[in-house]
Amino acid sequence: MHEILIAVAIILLISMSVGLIRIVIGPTPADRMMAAQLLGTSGIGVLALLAPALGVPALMDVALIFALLAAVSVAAFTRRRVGQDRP
Amino acid sequence: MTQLLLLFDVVLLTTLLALAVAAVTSPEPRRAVMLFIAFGLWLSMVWARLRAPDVALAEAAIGAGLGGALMLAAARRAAKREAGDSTESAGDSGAGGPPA
Amino acid sequence: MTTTEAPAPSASVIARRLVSLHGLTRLVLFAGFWLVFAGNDPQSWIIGAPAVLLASWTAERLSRRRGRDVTLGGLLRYIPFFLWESILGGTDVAKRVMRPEVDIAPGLIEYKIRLTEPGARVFFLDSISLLPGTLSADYRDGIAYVHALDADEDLLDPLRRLELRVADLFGERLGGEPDA
Amino acid sequence: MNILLDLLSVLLILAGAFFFIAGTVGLLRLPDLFTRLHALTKADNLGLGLIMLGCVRFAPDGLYIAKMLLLWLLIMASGATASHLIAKRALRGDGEDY
Repeated sequence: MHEILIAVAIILLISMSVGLIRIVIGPTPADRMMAAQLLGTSGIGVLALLAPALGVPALMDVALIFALLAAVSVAAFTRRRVGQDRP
Repeated sequence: MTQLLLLFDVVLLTTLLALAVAAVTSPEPRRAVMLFIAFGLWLSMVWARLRAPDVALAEAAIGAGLGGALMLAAARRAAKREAGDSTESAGDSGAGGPPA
Repeated sequence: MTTTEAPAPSASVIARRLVSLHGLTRLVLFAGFWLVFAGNDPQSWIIGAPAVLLASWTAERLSRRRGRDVTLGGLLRYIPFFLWESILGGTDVAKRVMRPEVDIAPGLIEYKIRLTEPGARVFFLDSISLLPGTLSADYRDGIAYVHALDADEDLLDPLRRLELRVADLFGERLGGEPDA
Repeated sequence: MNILLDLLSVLLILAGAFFFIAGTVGLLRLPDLFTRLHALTKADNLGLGLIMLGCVRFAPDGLYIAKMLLLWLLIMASGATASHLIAKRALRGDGEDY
């Protein structure tokens, strides 16, 4: 049973790696940010699968931090330009 | 089980190395920061795979999260300064160095 | 609606609100979060109790005015609808993407929101993004700018239905004529 | 009975993986920022939900299940909000990074 979990985790990992291409090719910073967010979600999926497979339930806490990380980095990224800084 | 885990490790490590190389060789600072954030996530998963959730937590929160957000701000400022140099650095408080 | 900025509530007002029924629900909610995150360990409340209090205080501080709350019945009606719609949304995207030729005709449509409650509006905007084929792209002056994967489809009807659901969730009655 | 439950969770997890793959394919194939955001929010949230549902079978206690549920809700809320913010900045062109 745990073999299946790890196999699916490998599939997710490969899918994440392929998604990295979007970070490399862009074209806009927003596209890259988006890809980074996708990574966060898939990473949570991988951790959710690893937690029972490795027998470490605490991995769910790491997944929680991933979720917060995605929210924080997007918030830091989508800051609005303030009027006086406008070129 | 062990073979599958080995395969998992191989995929994880290959991508980790590729990410590190891509981040270091990236010419554009903001792209490098994004790659660094992704690298932090990946490294955090390596720690998770090694059954060290506490280290993984710290890596994700500090390495990727805080570090990423700060570096993003720094890269943004650098890009702004570069753009401002050609025209005029309006509203720049002049905290760092004389104008070129 | 925002003619004058409401003055920030003073500390005593916040303290009074915190012990009200509304604040109590919030306290219980945050305490539940702590229980889930930290596990069932009595010692964790040394950190947990101040954190929960601080979180409730911040939440009270940040909410400008007392809005309507989600009703329990509305929630029970909304959850199955939402789950079903998100399954449809996921399969829709997957189907369009997996075709040899990507099957999309993207476009931007405007939708005038009839909900008045700010919380309900935010909820509506977030729900739009999980509905099949739509994504809330912008919101200005009561008008939601919805990006559609297939702008040729009729999207006003699903949006209206969703808005009715959200109105039901918040126990709000929609006023005004529905229009595009 | 146990075998049936195992089968069910394997099916759920596989379905979740399928939606993650669909999200990645969408991220790479779709032509512009907005359409990619569609794939990101919908496919991924559904995929994660299915995987977590499949993992309920392996949960050591009830709190763990509650944690997964909260995590899923958090991801959906932050995903929908993040995509709205990204789309808004792109549409108005007033972000610091465009």
